[in-house]
Amino acid sequence: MNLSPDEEQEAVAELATSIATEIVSPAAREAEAAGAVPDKVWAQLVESGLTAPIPEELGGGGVPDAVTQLVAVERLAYGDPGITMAAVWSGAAGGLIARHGTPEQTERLRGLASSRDARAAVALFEGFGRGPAELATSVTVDGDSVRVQGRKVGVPFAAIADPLVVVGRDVRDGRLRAVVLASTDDGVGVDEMTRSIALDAAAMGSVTFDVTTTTHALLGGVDADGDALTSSVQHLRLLNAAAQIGLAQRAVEYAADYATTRIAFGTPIAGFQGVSFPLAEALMRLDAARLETKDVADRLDLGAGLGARDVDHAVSYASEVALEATRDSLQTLGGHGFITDHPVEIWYRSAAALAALDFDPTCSAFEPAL
Amino acid sequence: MNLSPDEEQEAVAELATSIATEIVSPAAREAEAAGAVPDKVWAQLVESGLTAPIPEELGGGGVPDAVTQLVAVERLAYGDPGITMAAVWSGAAGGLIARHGTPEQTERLRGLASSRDARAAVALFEGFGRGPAELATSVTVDGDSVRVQGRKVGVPFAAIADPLVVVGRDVRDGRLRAVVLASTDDGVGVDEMTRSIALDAAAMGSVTFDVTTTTHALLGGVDADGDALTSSVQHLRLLNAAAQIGLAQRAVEYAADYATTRIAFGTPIAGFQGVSFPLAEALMRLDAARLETKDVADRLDLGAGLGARDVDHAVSYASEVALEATRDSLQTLGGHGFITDHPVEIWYRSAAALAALDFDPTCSAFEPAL
Amino acid sequence: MTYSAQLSKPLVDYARTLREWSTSEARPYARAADTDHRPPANWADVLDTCPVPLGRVDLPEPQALPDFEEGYWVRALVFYESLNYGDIWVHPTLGGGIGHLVVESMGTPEQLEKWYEPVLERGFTTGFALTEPGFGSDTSQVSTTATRDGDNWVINGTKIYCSGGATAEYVVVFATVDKSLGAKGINAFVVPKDAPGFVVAKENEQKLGIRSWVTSELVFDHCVIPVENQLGWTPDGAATPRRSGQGGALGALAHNRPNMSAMCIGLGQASIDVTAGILAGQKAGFTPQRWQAVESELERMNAALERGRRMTFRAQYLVDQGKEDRAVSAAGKGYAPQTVERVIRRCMQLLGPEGTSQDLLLEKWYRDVKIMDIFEGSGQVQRIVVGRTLMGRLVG
Amino acid sequence: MTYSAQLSKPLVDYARTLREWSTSEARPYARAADTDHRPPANWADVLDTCPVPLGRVDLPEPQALPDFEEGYWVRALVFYESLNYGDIWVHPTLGGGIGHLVVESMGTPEQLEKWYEPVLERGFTTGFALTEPGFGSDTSQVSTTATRDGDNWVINGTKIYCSGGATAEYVVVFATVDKSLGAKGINAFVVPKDAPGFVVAKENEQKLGIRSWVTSELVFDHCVIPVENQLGWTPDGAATPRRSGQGGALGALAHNRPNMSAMCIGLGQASIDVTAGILAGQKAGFTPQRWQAVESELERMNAALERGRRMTFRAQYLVDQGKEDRAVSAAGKGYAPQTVERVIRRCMQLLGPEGTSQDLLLEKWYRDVKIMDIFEGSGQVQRIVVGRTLMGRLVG
Repeated sequence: MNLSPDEEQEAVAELATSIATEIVSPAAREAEAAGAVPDKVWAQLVESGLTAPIPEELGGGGVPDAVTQLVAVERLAYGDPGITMAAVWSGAAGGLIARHGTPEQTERLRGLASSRDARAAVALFEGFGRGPAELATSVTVDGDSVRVQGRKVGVPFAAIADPLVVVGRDVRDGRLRAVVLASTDDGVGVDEMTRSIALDAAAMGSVTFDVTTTTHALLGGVDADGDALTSSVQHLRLLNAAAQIGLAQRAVEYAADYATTRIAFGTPIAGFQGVSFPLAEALMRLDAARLETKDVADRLDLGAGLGARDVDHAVSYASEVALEATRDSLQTLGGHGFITDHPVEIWYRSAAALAALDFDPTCSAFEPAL
Repeated sequence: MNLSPDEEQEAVAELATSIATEIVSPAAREAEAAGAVPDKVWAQLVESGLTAPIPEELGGGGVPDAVTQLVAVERLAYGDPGITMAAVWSGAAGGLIARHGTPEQTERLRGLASSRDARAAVALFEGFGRGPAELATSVTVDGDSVRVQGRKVGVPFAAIADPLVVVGRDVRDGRLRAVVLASTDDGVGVDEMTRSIALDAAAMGSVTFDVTTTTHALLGGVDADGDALTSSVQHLRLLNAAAQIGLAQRAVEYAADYATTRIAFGTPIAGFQGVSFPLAEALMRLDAARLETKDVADRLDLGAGLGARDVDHAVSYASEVALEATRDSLQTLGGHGFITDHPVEIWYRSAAALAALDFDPTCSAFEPAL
Repeated sequence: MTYSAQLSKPLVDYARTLREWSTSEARPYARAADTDHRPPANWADVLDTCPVPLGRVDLPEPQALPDFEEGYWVRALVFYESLNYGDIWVHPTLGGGIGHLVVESMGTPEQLEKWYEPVLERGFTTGFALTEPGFGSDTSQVSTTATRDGDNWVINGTKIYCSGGATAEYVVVFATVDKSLGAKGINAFVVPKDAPGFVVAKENEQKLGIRSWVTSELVFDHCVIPVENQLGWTPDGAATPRRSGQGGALGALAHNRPNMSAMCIGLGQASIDVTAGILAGQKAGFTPQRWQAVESELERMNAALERGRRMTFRAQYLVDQGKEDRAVSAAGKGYAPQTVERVIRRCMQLLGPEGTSQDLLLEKWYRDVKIMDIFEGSGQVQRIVVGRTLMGRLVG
Repeated sequence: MTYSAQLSKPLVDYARTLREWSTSEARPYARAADTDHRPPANWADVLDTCPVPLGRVDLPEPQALPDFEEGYWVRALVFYESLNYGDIWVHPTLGGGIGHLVVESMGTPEQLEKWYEPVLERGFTTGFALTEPGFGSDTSQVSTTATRDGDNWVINGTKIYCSGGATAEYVVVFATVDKSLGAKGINAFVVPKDAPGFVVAKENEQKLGIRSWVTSELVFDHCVIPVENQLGWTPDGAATPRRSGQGGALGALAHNRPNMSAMCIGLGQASIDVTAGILAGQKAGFTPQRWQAVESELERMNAALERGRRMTFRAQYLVDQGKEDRAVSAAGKGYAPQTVERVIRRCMQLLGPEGTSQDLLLEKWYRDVKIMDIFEGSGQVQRIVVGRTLMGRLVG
């Protein structure tokens, strides 16, 4: 048992926090308005090496361990979840290729890792609560030919991603497969893009696939290890949970700060337990969620016989926590939380967007407020 | 729309409250220790006519409307749920017979309605979340012969009930059936009686039936109206909800009273929102639960096309509310709530017993505290 | 008549007609109203298509809402829920505002004649200016000042969340005549839109939701009004005010809490119905386990909404019976908005990322409904009101 | 070594052995312990059957718990969870109590030699008397008095919830020497069981749960003890106390919060496992929909329990690292007991009325666990501790 951060984690946390505070957070409104991360911010994120786990020999910033990646994403999302996840999701495609790709595939990363214009994506989610084991997107390998059929939702940079790594299941043996495509490939149908409640900097959309390609596009080739890929994909899901934790932590701190200065009925409102207790509870729950994601990520990294449901529950809990924490933070500001002079409303919306992206109705339940 | 209590309801509420306060509540500990309602208290409840909806012409106190019955049970349970439900459950058997019985069957009520020794029961619940439509207890009518097979749980006065009205389904047409038996009949197997977490005055137990009798035992005869019986049985379930509301209301009032006098950190603890808000929430939820049970009961009475699920949800919500309200009330007293010097622990236990009696796992969900 | 929570058939029919109209005719403009931060330009034409009276004030003849046996306030709930089931943009186009309700609550007979009755006759929007940047729930902190200068009052200060602030004929402004008096120094003043020093700092504030509802930031910069514009006063001095300053403000809002809950419930029901409709077509995509969970969720959400509806009806039923109970309406307000927030959120989750996209209205309603959890008192305020029925003034 | 929340194999093995033993050997006595309000008479024989050391103090040679690489406090968590998985009755038979921890925290070297070290050597129970009928969490309200009379202190007052009060060799009693000093006037005194005026008013209080744990009501009726029994004092006057009166009490308890959580988690896990076992045999009785709901429930309960376990481990890990963080242990205490309460309740519901009967232990554990939500600070206290990390002393 070692629950202390190691040197790398501390260094990453410090770097990510400073980027989050100084670069990411100030650009949040601009990125949302533009529906894109400002070029300069994107460049700084790419340079930091925090958003794409690509080895140095392929031109990346190195591959930290699973827990360290969570720390980086949490701290960056503390700055702004929209900008952060745009970069993280783009970087995730590179990370998958770096880890599982054939030499030919990883070679392509050299350009990608340092490019400031490239936008990559993993097409993973399908809605319906489907985890990796249940994906309906099919990959049919027949000789040299590969056919990918399915529909993905919440695909970042849906219209422009290249590479676009599509995750599905091999129709013959059920193993998890990833296929390296591009949004502009024949057979990739991108729904008309609309804005969302939040995270517009990632330009997410729904994509329908009916693509025929060759086995060269199979990530890791014909004999790729489906279990290793599953572990990587599960890890990607935990990054969303880390973002929920980061944005919620920020919201709670913001609200707590407000509560210590705002006077009502003769005293700072932090003096009312009706105000302070929900924030304290949010903090307690964030603690629980953070420990859960780290523990599950660590065990994924170890290949420890981990039930897929552990990931489902960790993701679900982080979302539940963030939804309520951002809500209670907004309420702390009362009417002031509802106007865009304060950023709490961004975090409130972002939590909802992330919570709908990866959702399993059996992991949590609707509860009335009372 | 008329949400105001009518004269009868007001009179019943007043009478029930006074009996609850003066007679029922003071006997609570004694009844629990003895595992039986003290004779004198039982006699007073029977005389009040509040616990058995039996017409005056059959020797009862009259049959109030469905909502008024809820009011009576709620107010009595405000005194003590254990004593109240022992009497109500016993009275319910008489009520069913009065409403649905053949002349021959209702004739038997004359003695029952005024007897101070008789203990009757309805064997209804089976666990597994089964509502009336799904009961597995079977009633097979074959010529003059009737066979009842099944297993019932939470049967009041399991070892001594006479009459013991067993509710099941006709194997031929699926209609709801009730059969008038006695605990001592051949083929009625009563599990060894053990105490429970609460409500021991009702001497509940599990009973297995494999009884062969005649059509004379069929409540209302061979041609009894299954839908009318369903409505009555659903109403019985709402009485349990009313008891939850009554006991929880009492607990909240008790805790609120304590909170206004108990000093901590220089002020009555009611001055802390961490104390007052949970009690206020309990009160709000009790309001909601009370309106729900009344509305559903009224619509049952009207035979309004009511979904069975409305009853399931009303019962479930009342239990959820009572469980949390009694818990928060106990917590208000802190360590003092944990010792039997205060009665809150009785209500806390009683809520748990009632909540397990009629439970459907699809109507509510486990939620961690945080 | 025995206990019954059932509405009469005429009211049920009215509700259905209104709901169907708001769904088919008003809802199609909802997205644009949000994006443009205003109702559609052709709003009057849209309203013209409604087959039942909406209580419009923009017509030559003010349009009364039909009467029902349930009474005025219960009817109002049905109206608000059904209207907002389509979308929230219609609401402010029906005019009114709440400034004149304060006049009605606090004014002298002369003031009612001047500022209240014309609203009933002609129908125009009246503004309300209470909240300031420095406070929210604690209205005793009003820092806008009114200083006597001969026959005038001179008002200075900034107000936010002024509903109809930029479009109203007049705004009722709460200001203190003597800060040392605390809440007792607060008075209400009628400030016409053309008063000197009346500045619309922001015509429509940038908000998370209800973007088509105009709420303004107003600045009063040595704004001069006649002394008789102080509600409850005559040129000769104090009349007997019907209610005091803070009380007047809260009194005018008191009956509105359940209305706010009814709007929420309209949005919640719309969200469930839209979601259930889409999901029904997607059943095959779910595993049987998940489909069971989805069905249970929808059922539980409907049951929860119905609970909020009952609480809200009870509150206004009591008002109609002349037995208003603040704790009852507070309970409903404490229950409904936050529950609806969770309902809409859960609906979006059930639908996946497409549920949070602007292709659907759920994300908008989720943003809209948030303010209803704050307006007319947050959950904390409601808990205080309810808690006091048990524990008196200790609860605060 | 990188981040890991995994326990070492030796500790996992120890936990499994202990859990299996407590289930097979201790649990069968649980019902009787509850009914009789005391551990089984043959408790020492039962303890003899345990294949791993329990840290018993009743043996001629005190029995140490094995050491593990995880450290003292993490080991303690594993120990408490595994032991209480069987039932809670074993715990007090292992002796100790907490009075001597206060001595250790506040005593002079002479006092440690007299009252602390013998406990380590011989093992006997020490009592703790802080709570009074008039207060709970607010320990500054101690009204028991200590009045100086020459070389003695004379103690007067009533204490409740004295763990081991009736059986301890001595009880550490908190009393005020000067009510006007508030919390600062409170001191701790070692009162031997044979001191004159030491009255056991109730040997074992009548409680909702933990009935086999002796908690006594003690009355001090002009109870006379030597002046040197005041912790932190010598016959010549004040020594430098290691901690002050209230602080001493709380200090002695501080590390115990996570232990309390671990006990809860043991009971919660036992409840889930018992329930899952019974339900597995009853699957056919459920509709497929309900069975899905049951499975989801069990899964969610396990996930919730695991969350509480992680929080608790983190708190004691930090203690073992010398980086104790009160807020971290408060978070775990705020999460685990109330969650476990809901877990056990839900398990009883899933089982139906047979789940609340005394045929099973769930109803007992439900009663037992309630106190763990109160002991060492209720949820409110934990929220204050955690809230202060964000908002400082404003939170109270």
